[in-house]
Amino acid sequence: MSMSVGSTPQDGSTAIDWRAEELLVATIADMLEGVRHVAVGASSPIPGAAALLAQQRAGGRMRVSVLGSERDNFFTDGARELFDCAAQGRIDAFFLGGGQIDGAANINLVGIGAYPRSRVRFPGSFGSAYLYFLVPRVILFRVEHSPRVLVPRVDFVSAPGTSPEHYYRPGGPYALVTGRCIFLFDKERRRFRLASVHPGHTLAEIREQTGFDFDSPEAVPQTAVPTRKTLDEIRHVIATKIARTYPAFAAHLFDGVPGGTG
Amino acid sequence: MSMSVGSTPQDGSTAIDWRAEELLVATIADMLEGVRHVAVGASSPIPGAAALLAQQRAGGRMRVSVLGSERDNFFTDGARELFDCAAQGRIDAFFLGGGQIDGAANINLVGIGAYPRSRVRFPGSFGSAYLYFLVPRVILFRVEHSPRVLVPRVDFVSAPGTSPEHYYRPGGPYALVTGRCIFLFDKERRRFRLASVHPGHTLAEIREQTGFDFDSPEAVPQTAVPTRKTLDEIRHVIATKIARTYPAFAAHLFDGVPGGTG
Amino acid sequence: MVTAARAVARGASGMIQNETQVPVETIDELAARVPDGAQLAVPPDYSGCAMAAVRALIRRGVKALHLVGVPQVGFQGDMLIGAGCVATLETAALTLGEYGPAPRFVSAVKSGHLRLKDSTCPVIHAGLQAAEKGVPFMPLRGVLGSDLLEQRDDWRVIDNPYRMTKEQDPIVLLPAIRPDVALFHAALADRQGNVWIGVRRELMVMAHAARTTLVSIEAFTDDDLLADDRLAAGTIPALYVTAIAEAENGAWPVGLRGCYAADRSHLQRYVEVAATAAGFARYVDEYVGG
Amino acid sequence: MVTAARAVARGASGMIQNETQVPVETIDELAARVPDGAQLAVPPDYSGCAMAAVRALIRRGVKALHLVGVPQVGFQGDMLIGAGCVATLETAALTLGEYGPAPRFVSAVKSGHLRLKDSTCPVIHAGLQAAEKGVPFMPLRGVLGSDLLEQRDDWRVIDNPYRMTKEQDPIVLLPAIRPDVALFHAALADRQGNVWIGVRRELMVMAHAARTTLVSIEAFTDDDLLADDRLAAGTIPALYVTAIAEAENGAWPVGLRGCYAADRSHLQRYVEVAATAAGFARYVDEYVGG
Repeated sequence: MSMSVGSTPQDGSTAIDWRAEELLVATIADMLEGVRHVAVGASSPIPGAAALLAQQRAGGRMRVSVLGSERDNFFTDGARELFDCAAQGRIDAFFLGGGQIDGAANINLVGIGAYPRSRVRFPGSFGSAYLYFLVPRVILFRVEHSPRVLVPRVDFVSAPGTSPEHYYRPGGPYALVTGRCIFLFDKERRRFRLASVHPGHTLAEIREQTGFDFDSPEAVPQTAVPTRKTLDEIRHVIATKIARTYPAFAAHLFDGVPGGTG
Repeated sequence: MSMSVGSTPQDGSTAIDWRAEELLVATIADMLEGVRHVAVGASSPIPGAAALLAQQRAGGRMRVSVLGSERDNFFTDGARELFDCAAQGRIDAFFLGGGQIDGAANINLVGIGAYPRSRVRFPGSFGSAYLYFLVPRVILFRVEHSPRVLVPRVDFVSAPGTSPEHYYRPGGPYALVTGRCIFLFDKERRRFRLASVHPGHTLAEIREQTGFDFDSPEAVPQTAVPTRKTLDEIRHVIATKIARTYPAFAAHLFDGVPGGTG
Repeated sequence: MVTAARAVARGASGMIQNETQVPVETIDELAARVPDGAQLAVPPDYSGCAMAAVRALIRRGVKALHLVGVPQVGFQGDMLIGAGCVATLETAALTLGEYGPAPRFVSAVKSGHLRLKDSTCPVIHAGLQAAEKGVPFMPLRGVLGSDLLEQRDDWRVIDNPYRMTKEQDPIVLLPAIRPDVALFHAALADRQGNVWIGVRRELMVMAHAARTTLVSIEAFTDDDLLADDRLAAGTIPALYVTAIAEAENGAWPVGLRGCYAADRSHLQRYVEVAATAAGFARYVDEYVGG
Repeated sequence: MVTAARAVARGASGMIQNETQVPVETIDELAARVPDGAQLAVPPDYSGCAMAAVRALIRRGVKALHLVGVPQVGFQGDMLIGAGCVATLETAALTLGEYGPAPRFVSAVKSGHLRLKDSTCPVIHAGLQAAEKGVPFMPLRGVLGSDLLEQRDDWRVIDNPYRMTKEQDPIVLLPAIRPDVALFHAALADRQGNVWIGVRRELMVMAHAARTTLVSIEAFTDDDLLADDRLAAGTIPALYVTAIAEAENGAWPVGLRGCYAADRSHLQRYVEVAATAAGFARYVDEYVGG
C-alpha cells in the first residue's frame, strides 16, 4: 500500500510535514503508554516503530520483543517461550492483524470461503487463538480499510474477539487501527466505537469502507497528527533503531526525510 | 556396613579372592544385559559400578547416567529431564532403595511410624513414585537384609510394587538384591521368589532375616561368584572409572586389592 | 571476572564414556529413514531447516507425509506439498513471510488435495511437551471459541477441575504430538552425536518428543559439546539423535542462525517460479534432481 | 572448523536496548523481599543454592515460609527449619546426601511442628511447568497407589480422556505450583540483569513460574549474556529477574557447579553440631549472626 504525506498546521505552530506511517506510529505509541512489555511481529514495522517510540518515551523502562527476529528477541527457551510468557502475565501488549476482521473483533487468519477449501487461503492462525485471550492490550492493526477486510462476520474465526463472561480471559481487543481511522473496542457492548478519523478521511467514507456496523460519537474527532517533538523523536532517535530492526521499512519511510537515517 | 571377602574355588580353576561388593557388582551387571540406558544415583556406588561393568561388556553400547553428578550426566534440560526421559521410554533400568521394602515390592522412603509424625524419618520419596511406574527394569538394592528393612507391610508406600492390570505401567520391580541374596519379582504372583543365596549365607538365615513371606525353589542355588574375567574387568578397567565417579567407594573397595586402582 | 571466567570454563570432560555411536550418513541415507506416511515434524524458517534433506526426501519420492510445523512451517512445507509428498498438514501456519503467499500450499488447499489440521502455535508446543513428558494430553488456556476448535475433533474442552470460581471454567485439552520423525538442521555436532542448537530450543523439544530424530549439520567438531557448560546448555544429547548427515549450507536457501542469512533472491525466485505447477516442476528439476 | 567457529560466534549484540534495570541489592535487602508466609522455591544442593541469602533470611527472622524443594532440598531446608522459619515443607525429599540424616528436619518432623506436603520429583517439576504455562494443572503418569496421593488432597485422579483402552485409564492431575518467590544462586549476571545458569535449567523453570525471582551471583560480567548464543542458551532473561545481589562464594558451604566444590568438612561439622537444638543455635550464632 502507498501512504500519503500530510501537511497539517498545528495549534499555534507552523505547518509540518508528516507521513501517514508516522501518524500511525505516533498513534499506536500513545496506546502503549504504561506498558511494561510489548511483543511485536518481525514483519510488523509500524507497530514495531511504535513500540520503539513508546520505549523511548518511557525512558527505556519498557521491554520490546521482536518475534522471529534473530537479534531483538531476548527469549532463550525456544519458540514456546512467548506463549508461556504471555500466560504468565508478562506481556502487556501485542498486535494482531487479520485477513478479515469483523465488528465483534473476531479475526480470520485462515482463509476466505468455506473451510477447508478456502477460496483465498492465508498462512494460518499462528498464535492468535491464544494470545488474544492472554495479552491484556491487543491492538488490531491493518492499514487496508475496505469492506473486503472489515467484514460483517469473518468466514473463519481464528480467534474470537469476545468470550462468555465466565471464561478465563485476561486478554482481548483494545483497538483497531487502520489507514483511515481508530476504533476502540467497547467490551461491554462487544463492538467497536469509532475514536478518531485520520486527517484527510471522513466519517461517511469510513461507513462506506467498513463492512461491519460500529458505534460513533456525535462529533467524531480527528486523529491527532504527530507533534514536532514526536516527529523529531521518530526521525532522529527511532529511525536508527528502526533501520536496524526493519531495514526495508526504514529505507521506504525515511527516504528523503531529512535526518531520517540519523 | 562392612562386607566380607570370600575365597571360592571355581569349577576347574584355582581359588580366587573376591569381595562381597564385587559379587554384588557382578550380579547386578548380569541383570543389566541388553539394557540400552541405565540411570544410577550419584550415591549408589555398587549399582554404578555394575552399570559401568555392563557398559564395558556391551562394548560401550549402553548409556549410563549418574544422577546428581556434575560430570557423568549428559542431561541438558534440567532436573526434570530424567523423568521426562523415563516417560519417553528411553531409560531401561534404574535402581531404587527403601528404608522399608515389603513382600509386594512396595517401598518406603518416607518414614517409620504413622505419617506425618514419623518415628524415624527418611529424606523422602524422591522420584520413586514415578520411575517405578515407567522404567521397565527397576532393581531394588539394599545391602542391609534384616526384618527391620524387609517388612511384611511398609508403613508408608512411597511407590507401590504393583498396580491393577489396567493401569498404565510399563515399569516395575525386576529384582531385589541384598547383602544376603537375590530375589526376582514374580509379576503374576505379585511377590518375590528367591533366586539365589550369596555364598556364606543360607535359606534358613534368609527366612529369619526377612520380614515378608516369599517363594522359594526346592533347591536354592548359590549366587554365582564373580569369574576371574569379571574380577579382572572390575579391577583393571572399571576401577579407574569408578574411582573418578565414586572416589570414596573406590578408595574403600580397592584398598589393597592388586591392580585395583589401575 | 576471574570468577566469571571460571564459571563458564568448566573444562572437565565427561567421565563415563558413552561410546554409543550415532550413525553418520549421507543426506540421502538420512532421508531414506523417513518412511512413507510418517508424521514428520519440522521447524519454521527462522529455526534450523534441513533443506538439503527435504530435497532428498522429494528426490526419493516420499509419500503421504503427515507434516507438522513446529509450530509453523515455511519453504519446506511448500516444496513438500508441491512435490506431492504431503497428505496431512498440521501447523499454526504455512508462511513464506515477506516473500508472499506460499504458492503450492495455496494451490493444494484450493484443490482440496491436502488434509488440513489447522492449529495454533502454543497448541503444537503443548502437544510436543505432552509427548516429551509422556502424558497423553496437556491443558491449555485460550483457543475456546475459535473455529480451530470446531474443526479439530481431537481437541477437548473440560471444566477445569481446579477452578476457584462458582461458574464453569472451560479449558481445552490437547492430545500429545509424538512425531514419528523430527527432522532439522543445526550448526554443529560432536563425534558422539551431541547436537548444538543454541537458543533454538524448540528443536530440543522436537527431539525429546519424536520417536526418531534426524539431524543434518554444517560440520562436526572434535570437541565434546557436553564438556563445556557454555555449549552443553544449548546441546541436544546424542541419546535423542537417531542419525546425522553432514551437509554444509544444508539450510540453503533458508538461513541458519549464526551461520548464514537466507538467499533472498533465490527464495523470491522460488515464489515466482512455483506460482504454477509446471514452474514448480522446473524448479525441482533444476534444484532437487532425482 | 571454520563453519563451526562461526556457528558459535554470533557476536552481534541485541539491537533494541531494553534498559530496564534489575535492581542490584545487598544480600540482606534481597532477603528482605521475602515476606513472612511466602511460598519460597529453592533448588537442591547440586544446583545453585543461595546460602548467603538463606543466612540473611534467618538473620531477618522470616516466619511461616511454605518452602518448596525443586524438586528436593538440602542444607537450605534443614537450616531454615532449624531456625523456625518454615511452616510448610513441600518437597520430594530433604536430604543432606552423604552427610546423613538432616538433623533439624528429622527433629521437626518428630515434634509435629512442620506441616509436610511430601511430594515426588516429577510432580514438583510438572507443577512448576504448569505455572510456567499458565495452566491450572498438569497431568502426570505414575504416582497412583502411592501414599503420597493419599496424603495430598490437591492431587486428583481422572480417567484419561484420551484413553485408547476399554478399561479406565486413571491418570493423576497436579495443581500448578506458582511460588511467591524463587531464590537461587548463579555464577554470572550481566548489567542488564540476565542471569547465566548453564545446564541447571530447573532454575529457569523456577524463574518462569515464580511471581518474584531473587538471585544471588558470584560476579557481574560487563558483557551482554544474550549477545552470544553460547551463553544465551543457558541464560535467564532479565525479564524474569526481580532483584540481584552480588555474593562471592554465595553458595558456601554448598558447592557451585563450575566454580567451587562443597566445603565438606564444614558440612560434616554442621550435621554433627546441629544434632541438637542448642548445637544448631550455636552454629547460627557463629555463622549466621543477627
